[in-house]
Amino acid sequence: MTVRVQTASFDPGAELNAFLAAGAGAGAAATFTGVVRSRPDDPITTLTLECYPELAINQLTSIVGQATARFGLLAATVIHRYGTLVPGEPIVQVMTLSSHREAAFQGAEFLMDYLKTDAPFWKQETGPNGTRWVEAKAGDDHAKARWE
Amino acid sequence: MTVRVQTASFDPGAELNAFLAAGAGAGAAATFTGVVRSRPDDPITTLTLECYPELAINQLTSIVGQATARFGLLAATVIHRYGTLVPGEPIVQVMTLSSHREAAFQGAEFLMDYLKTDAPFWKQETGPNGTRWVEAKAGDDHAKARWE
Amino acid sequence: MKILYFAWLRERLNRGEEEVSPPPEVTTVADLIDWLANRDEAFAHAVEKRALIRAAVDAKLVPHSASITGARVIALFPPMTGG
Amino acid sequence: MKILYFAWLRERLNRGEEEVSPPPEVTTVADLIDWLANRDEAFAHAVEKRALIRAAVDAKLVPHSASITGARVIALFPPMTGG
Repeated sequence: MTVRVQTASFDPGAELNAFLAAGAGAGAAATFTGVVRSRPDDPITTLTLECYPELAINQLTSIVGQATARFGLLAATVIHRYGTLVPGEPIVQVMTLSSHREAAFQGAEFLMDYLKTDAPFWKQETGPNGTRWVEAKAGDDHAKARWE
Repeated sequence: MTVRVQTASFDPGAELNAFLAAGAGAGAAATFTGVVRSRPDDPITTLTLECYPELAINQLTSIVGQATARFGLLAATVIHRYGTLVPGEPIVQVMTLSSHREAAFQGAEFLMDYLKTDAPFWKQETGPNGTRWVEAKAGDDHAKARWE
Repeated sequence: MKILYFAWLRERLNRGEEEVSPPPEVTTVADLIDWLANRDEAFAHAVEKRALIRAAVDAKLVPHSASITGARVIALFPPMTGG
Repeated sequence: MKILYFAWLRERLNRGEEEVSPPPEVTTVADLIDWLANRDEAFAHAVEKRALIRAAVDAKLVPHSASITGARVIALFPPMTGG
Protein backbone atom coordinates (compact mmCIF):
# COMPACT_ATOMS: atom_id res chain seq x y z
CA MET A 1 0.00 0.00 0.00
CA THR A 2 1.75 3.11 -1.27
CA VAL A 3 0.65 6.75 -1.30
CA ARG A 4 2.82 9.43 -2.88
CA VAL A 5 2.06 13.16 -3.13
CA GLN A 6 4.79 14.95 -5.03
CA THR A 7 5.70 17.93 -7.22
CA ALA A 8 8.13 15.83 -9.28
CA SER A 9 6.89 14.24 -12.49
CA PHE A 10 6.54 10.46 -12.70
CA ASP A 11 6.79 7.86 -15.46
CA PRO A 12 3.44 5.99 -15.79
CA GLY A 13 4.97 2.93 -17.47
CA ALA A 14 7.88 2.62 -15.06
CA GLU A 15 5.42 2.88 -12.14
CA LEU A 16 3.22 0.15 -13.64
CA ASN A 17 6.19 -2.17 -14.18
CA ALA A 18 7.45 -1.63 -10.62
CA PHE A 19 3.95 -2.29 -9.27
CA LEU A 20 3.60 -5.52 -11.30
CA ALA A 21 7.08 -6.71 -10.30
CA ALA A 22 6.27 -6.28 -6.60
CA GLY A 23 3.08 -8.33 -6.90
CA ALA A 24 4.38 -11.12 -9.12
CA GLY A 25 1.78 -13.69 -9.96
CA ALA A 26 -1.27 -11.95 -8.55
CA GLY A 27 -3.29 -12.18 -11.74
CA ALA A 28 -5.09 -8.89 -12.33
CA ALA A 29 -3.85 -5.29 -12.25
CA ALA A 30 -5.97 -2.23 -13.07
CA THR A 31 -4.35 1.14 -13.66
CA PHE A 32 -5.85 4.58 -14.10
CA THR A 33 -3.70 7.40 -15.43
CA GLY A 34 -5.02 10.96 -15.40
CA VAL A 35 -3.31 13.33 -17.80
CA VAL A 36 -3.59 17.13 -18.11
CA ARG A 37 -5.97 17.67 -20.97
CA SER A 38 -6.38 20.51 -23.39
CA ARG A 39 -9.24 20.56 -25.85
CA PRO A 40 -9.18 22.62 -29.06
CA ASP A 41 -12.46 24.27 -27.93
CA ASP A 42 -11.05 24.97 -24.44
CA PRO A 43 -7.25 25.14 -24.67
CA ILE A 44 -5.15 25.54 -21.57
CA THR A 45 -1.47 26.35 -21.30
CA THR A 46 -0.91 25.19 -17.73
CA LEU A 47 -2.75 23.45 -14.92
CA THR A 48 -1.67 24.32 -11.41
CA LEU A 49 -2.64 22.03 -8.54
CA GLU A 50 -2.58 23.47 -5.05
CA CYS A 51 -2.24 20.87 -2.28
CA TYR A 52 -2.35 20.50 1.48
CA PRO A 53 0.19 17.68 1.65
CA GLU A 54 -0.29 16.50 5.27
CA LEU A 55 -4.05 16.18 4.79
CA ALA A 56 -3.57 14.65 1.32
CA ILE A 57 -1.38 11.88 2.74
CA ASN A 58 -3.90 11.22 5.53
CA GLN A 59 -6.90 11.21 3.19
CA LEU A 60 -5.26 9.07 0.49
CA THR A 61 -3.96 6.59 3.07
CA SER A 62 -7.47 6.27 4.49
CA ILE A 63 -9.07 5.87 1.03
CA VAL A 64 -6.49 3.25 -0.02
CA GLY A 65 -7.10 1.38 3.24
CA GLN A 66 -10.86 1.38 2.63
CA ALA A 67 -10.44 0.16 -0.96
CA THR A 68 -8.02 -2.58 0.09
CA ALA A 69 -10.38 -3.91 2.75
CA ARG A 70 -13.55 -3.57 0.71
CA PHE A 71 -12.30 -5.22 -2.49
CA GLY A 72 -9.71 -7.57 -0.97
CA LEU A 73 -6.89 -5.95 -2.91
CA LEU A 74 -3.42 -7.49 -2.70
CA ALA A 75 -1.77 -4.13 -3.34
CA ALA A 76 -2.75 -0.57 -4.21
CA THR A 77 -0.74 2.51 -5.10
CA VAL A 78 -1.78 6.15 -5.53
CA ILE A 79 0.58 8.75 -6.97
CA HIS A 80 -0.69 12.35 -7.17
CA ARG A 81 1.24 15.37 -8.38
CA TYR A 82 0.81 19.00 -7.48
CA GLY A 83 2.41 22.21 -8.71
CA THR A 84 2.29 23.53 -12.29
CA LEU A 85 1.82 21.02 -15.14
CA VAL A 86 1.38 21.33 -18.90
CA PRO A 87 -1.05 19.41 -21.18
CA GLY A 88 -0.02 15.79 -21.70
CA GLU A 89 1.67 15.45 -18.32
CA PRO A 90 0.35 12.75 -15.97
CA ILE A 91 -1.32 14.15 -12.83
CA VAL A 92 -2.44 11.02 -11.07
CA GLN A 93 -2.04 7.25 -11.30
CA VAL A 94 -3.81 4.61 -9.25
CA MET A 95 -2.92 0.91 -9.51
CA THR A 96 -4.68 -2.03 -7.90
CA LEU A 97 -3.76 -5.69 -7.75
CA SER A 98 -6.09 -8.61 -7.12
CA SER A 99 -6.56 -12.21 -8.13
CA HIS A 100 -9.79 -11.17 -9.89
CA ARG A 101 -10.27 -8.53 -12.54
CA GLU A 102 -13.59 -7.27 -11.10
CA ALA A 103 -11.96 -6.44 -7.74
CA ALA A 104 -9.00 -4.76 -9.44
CA PHE A 105 -11.30 -2.59 -11.60
CA GLN A 106 -13.69 -1.76 -8.78
CA GLY A 107 -10.84 -0.88 -6.42
CA ALA A 108 -9.33 1.49 -8.98
CA GLU A 109 -12.69 3.15 -9.71
CA PHE A 110 -13.43 3.53 -6.00
CA LEU A 111 -10.03 5.14 -5.44
CA MET A 112 -10.56 7.61 -8.29
CA ASP A 113 -14.10 8.49 -7.21
CA TYR A 114 -13.05 9.20 -3.62
CA LEU A 115 -9.86 10.95 -4.60
CA LYS A 116 -11.78 13.44 -6.79
CA THR A 117 -13.87 14.73 -3.89
CA ASP A 118 -11.94 13.84 -0.74
CA ALA A 119 -8.28 14.58 -1.45
CA PRO A 120 -7.14 18.18 -0.82
CA PHE A 121 -6.04 19.27 -4.27
CA TRP A 122 -7.42 22.33 -6.07
CA LYS A 123 -7.01 22.78 -9.80
CA GLN A 124 -6.43 26.12 -11.46
CA GLU A 125 -6.35 26.36 -15.26
CA THR A 126 -4.47 29.02 -17.20
CA GLY A 127 -5.35 29.59 -20.84
CA PRO A 128 -5.75 32.38 -23.40
CA ASN A 129 -8.62 33.87 -21.38
CA GLY A 130 -6.74 34.00 -18.09
CA THR A 131 -6.67 31.90 -14.96
CA ARG A 132 -9.64 30.25 -13.26
CA TRP A 133 -10.25 27.77 -10.44
CA VAL A 134 -11.83 24.53 -11.63
CA GLU A 135 -15.21 24.10 -9.95
CA ALA A 136 -16.10 20.91 -8.12
CA LYS A 137 -18.52 18.82 -10.21
CA ALA A 138 -21.81 17.51 -8.87
CA GLY A 139 -21.10 14.41 -11.02
CA ASP A 140 -18.08 13.67 -8.86
CA ASP A 141 -20.24 13.63 -5.73
CA HIS A 142 -22.68 11.29 -7.48
CA ALA A 143 -19.83 9.02 -8.59
CA LYS A 144 -18.68 8.75 -4.99
CA ALA A 145 -22.22 8.25 -3.66
CA ARG A 146 -22.66 4.98 -5.60
CA TRP A 147 -20.21 3.30 -3.20
CA GLU A 148 -22.21 4.30 -0.08
CA MET B 1 -7.45 1.26 -32.48
CA THR B 2 -4.85 -1.48 -32.19
CA VAL B 3 -5.20 -5.26 -31.82
CA ARG B 4 -2.16 -7.48 -31.42
CA VAL B 5 -2.11 -11.27 -31.00
CA GLN B 6 1.42 -12.50 -30.51
CA THR B 7 3.65 -15.21 -29.06
CA ALA B 8 6.35 -12.66 -28.15
CA SER B 9 6.35 -11.19 -24.66
CA PHE B 10 5.50 -7.51 -24.17
CA ASP B 11 6.49 -4.81 -21.70
CA PRO B 12 3.35 -3.51 -19.91
CA GLY B 13 4.91 -0.18 -18.91
CA ALA B 14 6.42 0.52 -22.32
CA GLU B 15 3.03 -0.25 -23.92
CA LEU B 16 1.27 2.13 -21.52
CA ASN B 17 3.75 4.92 -22.22
CA ALA B 18 3.43 4.46 -25.99
CA PHE B 19 -0.36 4.49 -25.68
CA LEU B 20 -0.34 7.68 -23.58
CA ALA B 21 2.13 9.39 -25.92
CA ALA B 22 -0.12 8.70 -28.94
CA GLY B 23 -3.15 10.21 -27.21
CA ALA B 24 -1.49 13.27 -25.70
CA GLY B 25 -3.85 15.41 -23.70
CA ALA B 26 -6.89 13.14 -23.74
CA GLY B 27 -7.36 13.15 -19.98
CA ALA B 28 -8.17 9.62 -18.81
CA ALA B 29 -6.51 6.26 -19.54
CA ALA B 30 -7.55 2.93 -18.01
CA THR B 31 -5.30 -0.11 -18.30
CA PHE B 32 -5.88 -3.72 -17.38
CA THR B 33 -2.93 -6.09 -17.20
CA GLY B 34 -3.52 -9.81 -16.81
CA VAL B 35 -0.59 -11.79 -15.45
CA VAL B 36 -0.07 -15.57 -15.20
CA ARG B 37 -0.89 -16.39 -11.62
CA SER B 38 0.26 -19.18 -9.37
CA ARG B 39 -1.22 -19.60 -5.92
CA PRO B 40 0.53 -21.52 -3.13
CA ASP B 41 -2.58 -23.73 -2.80
CA ASP B 42 -2.72 -24.32 -6.57
CA PRO B 43 0.79 -23.85 -8.00
CA ILE B 44 1.39 -24.00 -11.73
CA THR B 45 4.68 -24.20 -13.57
CA THR B 46 3.47 -23.09 -17.00
CA LEU B 47 0.35 -21.78 -18.66
CA THR B 48 -0.04 -22.57 -22.34
CA LEU B 49 -2.50 -20.59 -24.43
CA GLU B 50 -3.70 -22.13 -27.66
CA CYS B 51 -5.01 -19.63 -30.20
CA TYR B 52 -6.78 -19.41 -33.54
CA PRO B 53 -5.06 -16.20 -34.69
CA GLU B 54 -7.24 -15.25 -37.70
CA LEU B 55 -10.42 -15.54 -35.65
CA ALA B 56 -8.77 -13.82 -32.66
CA ILE B 57 -7.89 -10.77 -34.77
CA ASN B 58 -11.43 -10.66 -36.19
CA GLN B 59 -13.09 -11.04 -32.80
CA LEU B 60 -10.84 -8.58 -30.98
CA THR B 61 -11.20 -6.01 -33.77
CA SER B 62 -14.97 -6.34 -33.55
CA ILE B 63 -14.98 -6.07 -29.72
CA VAL B 64 -12.68 -3.03 -29.77
CA GLY B 65 -14.92 -1.41 -32.39
CA GLN B 66 -17.99 -2.00 -30.23
CA ALA B 67 -16.29 -0.60 -27.12
CA THR B 68 -15.04 2.45 -29.01
CA ALA B 69 -18.51 3.28 -30.34
CA ARG B 70 -20.39 2.51 -27.15
CA PHE B 71 -18.18 4.45 -24.74
CA GLY B 72 -16.92 7.12 -27.14
CA LEU B 73 -13.31 6.07 -26.66
CA LEU B 74 -10.58 8.15 -28.28
CA ALA B 75 -8.27 5.14 -28.51
CA ALA B 76 -8.18 1.50 -27.46
CA THR B 77 -5.51 -1.18 -27.62
CA VAL B 78 -5.66 -4.91 -26.93
CA ILE B 79 -2.51 -7.03 -26.72
CA HIS B 80 -2.96 -10.78 -26.14
CA ARG B 81 -0.22 -13.39 -26.00
CA TYR B 82 -0.39 -17.07 -26.75
CA GLY B 83 2.10 -19.93 -26.44
CA THR B 84 3.72 -21.11 -23.22
CA LEU B 85 4.10 -18.62 -20.35
CA VAL B 86 5.37 -18.85 -16.77
CA PRO B 87 3.88 -17.29 -13.61
CA GLY B 88 4.42 -13.54 -13.42
CA GLU B 89 4.40 -13.03 -17.19
CA PRO B 90 1.79 -10.67 -18.67
CA ILE B 91 -0.80 -12.44 -20.84
CA VAL B 92 -3.07 -9.60 -21.82
CA GLN B 93 -3.24 -5.83 -21.66
CA VAL B 94 -6.12 -3.59 -22.65
CA MET B 95 -5.85 0.19 -22.64
CA THR B 96 -8.57 2.75 -23.24
CA LEU B 97 -8.41 6.51 -23.62
CA SER B 98 -11.24 8.98 -23.10
CA SER B 99 -11.81 12.49 -21.85
CA HIS B 100 -13.75 11.01 -18.93
CA ARG B 101 -12.64 8.43 -16.41
CA GLU B 102 -15.99 6.59 -16.34
CA ALA B 103 -15.84 5.90 -20.09
CA ALA B 104 -12.21 4.80 -19.89
CA PHE B 105 -12.96 2.36 -17.04
CA GLN B 106 -16.15 1.04 -18.59
CA GLY B 107 -14.49 0.55 -21.97
CA ALA B 108 -11.66 -1.45 -20.40
CA GLU B 109 -14.06 -3.61 -18.36
CA PHE B 110 -16.24 -4.24 -21.41
CA LEU B 111 -13.19 -5.28 -23.43
CA MET B 112 -12.03 -7.69 -20.73
CA ASP B 113 -15.49 -9.18 -20.22
CA TYR B 114 -15.98 -9.84 -23.94
CA LEU B 115 -12.45 -11.01 -24.48
CA LYS B 116 -12.80 -13.70 -21.77
CA THR B 117 -15.68 -15.43 -23.54
CA ASP B 118 -15.45 -14.34 -27.19
CA ALA B 119 -11.77 -14.44 -28.14
CA PRO B 120 -10.44 -17.82 -29.33
CA PHE B 121 -7.80 -18.59 -26.73
CA TRP B 122 -7.77 -21.76 -24.63
CA LYS B 123 -5.73 -22.01 -21.44
CA GLN B 124 -3.96 -25.16 -20.33
CA GLU B 125 -2.23 -25.23 -16.95
CA THR B 126 0.71 -27.47 -16.08
CA GLY B 127 1.55 -28.06 -12.43
CA PRO B 128 2.74 -30.78 -10.05
CA ASN B 129 -0.43 -32.79 -10.71
CA GLY B 130 -0.11 -32.72 -14.48
CA THR B 131 -1.74 -30.76 -17.26
CA ARG B 132 -5.36 -29.67 -17.48
CA TRP B 133 -7.52 -27.45 -19.66
CA VAL B 134 -8.96 -24.48 -17.79
CA GLU B 135 -12.76 -24.66 -17.85
CA ALA B 136 -14.85 -21.72 -18.99
CA LYS B 137 -16.43 -19.99 -15.99
CA ALA B 138 -20.15 -19.28 -15.74
CA GLY B 139 -19.12 -16.05 -13.99
CA ASP B 140 -17.47 -14.89 -17.20
CA ASP B 141 -20.75 -15.32 -19.10
CA HIS B 142 -22.54 -13.36 -16.38
CA ALA B 143 -19.92 -10.60 -16.51
CA LYS B 144 -20.48 -10.28 -20.25
CA ALA B 145 -24.28 -10.43 -19.91
CA ARG B 146 -24.38 -7.21 -17.87
CA TRP B 147 -23.51 -5.23 -21.03
CA GLU B 148 -26.44 -6.64 -23.03
CA MET C 1 -13.39 -27.94 -47.08
CA LYS C 2 -10.90 -27.77 -44.25
CA ILE C 3 -11.91 -28.37 -40.64
CA LEU C 4 -9.81 -27.02 -37.75
CA TYR C 5 -10.00 -28.33 -34.19
CA PHE C 6 -8.69 -26.59 -31.08
CA ALA C 7 -7.91 -27.30 -27.42
CA TRP C 8 -9.42 -30.46 -25.88
CA LEU C 9 -11.42 -31.19 -29.02
CA ARG C 10 -8.16 -31.32 -31.00
CA GLU C 11 -6.61 -33.56 -28.33
CA ARG C 12 -9.53 -35.98 -28.18
CA LEU C 13 -9.62 -36.30 -31.96
CA ASN C 14 -5.84 -36.52 -32.11
CA ARG C 15 -5.74 -34.13 -35.07
CA GLY C 16 -5.68 -30.34 -35.52
CA GLU C 17 -7.21 -30.32 -38.98
CA GLU C 18 -8.62 -32.45 -41.75
CA GLU C 19 -10.03 -32.13 -45.24
CA VAL C 20 -13.62 -33.31 -45.70
CA SER C 21 -16.15 -33.32 -48.54
CA PRO C 22 -19.62 -33.44 -47.03
CA PRO C 23 -22.56 -34.16 -49.36
CA PRO C 24 -24.72 -31.24 -50.55
CA GLU C 25 -27.49 -31.87 -47.99
CA VAL C 26 -25.02 -30.84 -45.23
CA THR C 27 -25.77 -27.11 -45.27
CA THR C 28 -25.25 -25.86 -41.70
CA VAL C 29 -22.69 -26.19 -38.92
CA ALA C 30 -25.16 -28.42 -37.05
CA ASP C 31 -25.52 -30.65 -40.14
CA LEU C 32 -21.74 -30.85 -40.44
CA ILE C 33 -21.31 -31.89 -36.79
CA ASP C 34 -23.98 -34.60 -37.23
CA TRP C 35 -22.37 -35.81 -40.45
CA LEU C 36 -18.88 -35.96 -38.88
CA ALA C 37 -20.29 -37.76 -35.81
CA ASN C 38 -21.90 -40.38 -38.03
CA ARG C 39 -18.59 -41.16 -39.72
CA ASP C 40 -16.45 -41.31 -36.59
CA GLU C 41 -17.23 -42.71 -33.13
CA ALA C 42 -14.44 -40.74 -31.40
CA PHE C 43 -15.86 -37.56 -32.90
CA ALA C 44 -19.41 -38.48 -31.84
CA HIS C 45 -18.19 -39.00 -28.28
CA ALA C 46 -16.18 -35.76 -28.18
CA VAL C 47 -19.12 -33.60 -29.33
CA GLU C 48 -21.73 -35.42 -27.25
CA LYS C 49 -22.49 -32.19 -25.35
CA ARG C 50 -23.26 -30.02 -28.35
CA ALA C 51 -23.64 -26.92 -26.16
CA LEU C 52 -19.89 -27.12 -25.47
CA ILE C 53 -18.96 -26.89 -29.15
CA ARG C 54 -18.37 -23.46 -30.68
CA ALA C 55 -17.90 -22.86 -34.41
CA ALA C 56 -16.35 -20.39 -36.82
CA VAL C 57 -16.88 -20.30 -40.58
CA ASP C 58 -14.05 -18.66 -42.53
CA ALA C 59 -12.74 -17.05 -39.32
CA LYS C 60 -16.13 -15.62 -38.28
CA LEU C 61 -17.75 -16.88 -35.05
CA VAL C 62 -21.20 -18.32 -35.89
CA PRO C 63 -24.08 -20.23 -34.26
CA HIS C 64 -24.68 -23.89 -35.15
CA SER C 65 -27.54 -22.79 -37.40
CA ALA C 66 -25.15 -20.89 -39.70
CA SER C 67 -24.73 -21.92 -43.31
CA ILE C 68 -21.51 -23.59 -44.43
CA THR C 69 -22.31 -23.37 -48.13
CA GLY C 70 -19.24 -22.16 -50.00
CA ALA C 71 -17.13 -22.11 -46.83
CA ARG C 72 -13.42 -22.87 -47.12
CA VAL C 73 -12.48 -23.31 -43.43
CA ILE C 74 -14.72 -24.43 -40.58
CA ALA C 75 -13.33 -24.37 -37.05
CA LEU C 76 -14.81 -26.35 -34.15
CA PHE C 77 -13.66 -25.75 -30.56
CA PRO C 78 -14.68 -25.70 -26.88
CA PRO C 79 -15.75 -22.54 -24.98
CA MET C 80 -12.99 -19.94 -25.06
CA THR C 81 -10.93 -19.13 -21.99
CA GLY C 82 -8.83 -16.11 -22.95
CA GLY C 83 -7.95 -13.00 -21.03
CA MET D 1 -3.85 28.32 16.88
CA LYS D 2 -2.81 28.46 13.23
CA ILE D 3 -5.35 28.74 10.42
CA LEU D 4 -4.50 27.67 6.86
CA TYR D 5 -6.42 28.78 3.77
CA PHE D 6 -6.28 27.17 0.33
CA ALA D 7 -7.28 27.85 -3.27
CA TRP D 8 -9.80 30.66 -3.91
CA LEU D 9 -10.37 31.16 -0.17
CA ARG D 10 -6.64 31.90 0.22
CA GLU D 11 -6.77 34.26 -2.77
CA ARG D 12 -9.83 36.16 -1.56
CA LEU D 13 -8.34 36.61 1.91
CA ASN D 14 -4.96 37.45 0.42
CA ARG D 15 -3.19 35.22 2.97
CA GLY D 16 -2.32 31.53 3.22
CA GLU D 17 -2.24 31.36 7.00
CA GLU D 18 -2.64 33.35 10.18
CA GLU D 19 -2.36 32.92 13.93
CA VAL D 20 -5.53 33.52 15.92
CA SER D 21 -6.56 33.23 19.56
CA PRO D 22 -10.32 32.69 19.68
CA PRO D 23 -12.07 33.04 23.08
CA PRO D 24 -13.00 29.83 24.98
CA GLU D 25 -16.67 29.89 23.86
CA VAL D 26 -15.47 29.20 20.28
CA THR D 27 -15.49 25.38 20.48
CA THR D 28 -16.35 24.09 16.98
CA VAL D 29 -15.31 24.75 13.39
CA ALA D 30 -18.68 26.46 12.84
CA ASP D 31 -18.04 28.74 15.85
CA LEU D 32 -14.58 29.56 14.53
CA ILE D 33 -15.94 30.51 11.08
CA ASP D 34 -18.56 32.76 12.72
CA TRP D 35 -15.96 34.34 14.98
CA LEU D 36 -13.56 35.01 12.08
CA ALA D 37 -16.42 36.42 9.99
CA ASN D 38 -17.34 38.84 12.77
CA ARG D 39 -13.81 40.25 12.89
CA ASP D 40 -13.26 40.61 9.16
CA GLU D 41 -15.67 41.71 6.44
CA ALA D 42 -13.59 40.15 3.61
CA PHE D 43 -13.69 36.83 5.44
CA ALA D 44 -17.45 37.14 6.05
CA HIS D 45 -17.97 37.71 2.35
CA ALA D 46 -15.68 34.84 1.27
CA VAL D 47 -17.44 32.28 3.49
CA GLU D 48 -20.97 33.56 2.79
CA LYS D 49 -21.93 30.18 1.27
CA ARG D 50 -20.97 28.03 4.23
CA ALA D 51 -21.71 24.83 2.32
CA LEU D 52 -18.72 25.60 0.08
CA ILE D 53 -16.29 25.68 3.00
CA ARG D 54 -14.54 22.48 4.00
CA ALA D 55 -12.44 22.11 7.15
CA ALA D 56 -9.62 20.03 8.58
CA VAL D 57 -8.47 19.96 12.19
CA ASP D 58 -4.84 18.90 12.67
CA ALA D 59 -4.79 17.40 9.14
CA LYS D 60 -8.02 15.39 9.59
CA LEU D 61 -11.05 16.25 7.44
CA VAL D 62 -13.99 17.13 9.73
CA PRO D 63 -17.55 18.49 9.55
CA HIS D 64 -18.31 22.04 10.74
CA SER D 65 -19.71 20.57 13.96
CA ALA D 66 -16.30 19.15 14.95
CA SER D 67 -14.55 20.38 18.08
CA ILE D 68 -11.48 22.61 17.77
CA THR D 69 -10.57 22.38 21.46
CA GLY D 70 -6.84 21.77 21.79
CA ALA D 71 -6.31 21.94 18.01
CA ARG D 72 -3.03 23.31 16.70
CA VAL D 73 -3.84 23.77 13.00
CA ILE D 74 -7.23 24.38 11.41
CA ALA D 75 -7.50 24.44 7.61
CA LEU D 76 -10.38 26.03 5.71
CA PHE D 77 -10.80 25.51 1.97
CA PRO D 78 -13.26 25.15 -0.92
CA PRO D 79 -14.50 21.79 -2.31
CA MET D 80 -11.58 19.68 -3.50
CA THR D 81 -10.94 19.11 -7.21
CA GLY D 82 -8.17 16.54 -7.34
CA GLY D 83 -7.70 13.52 -9.54
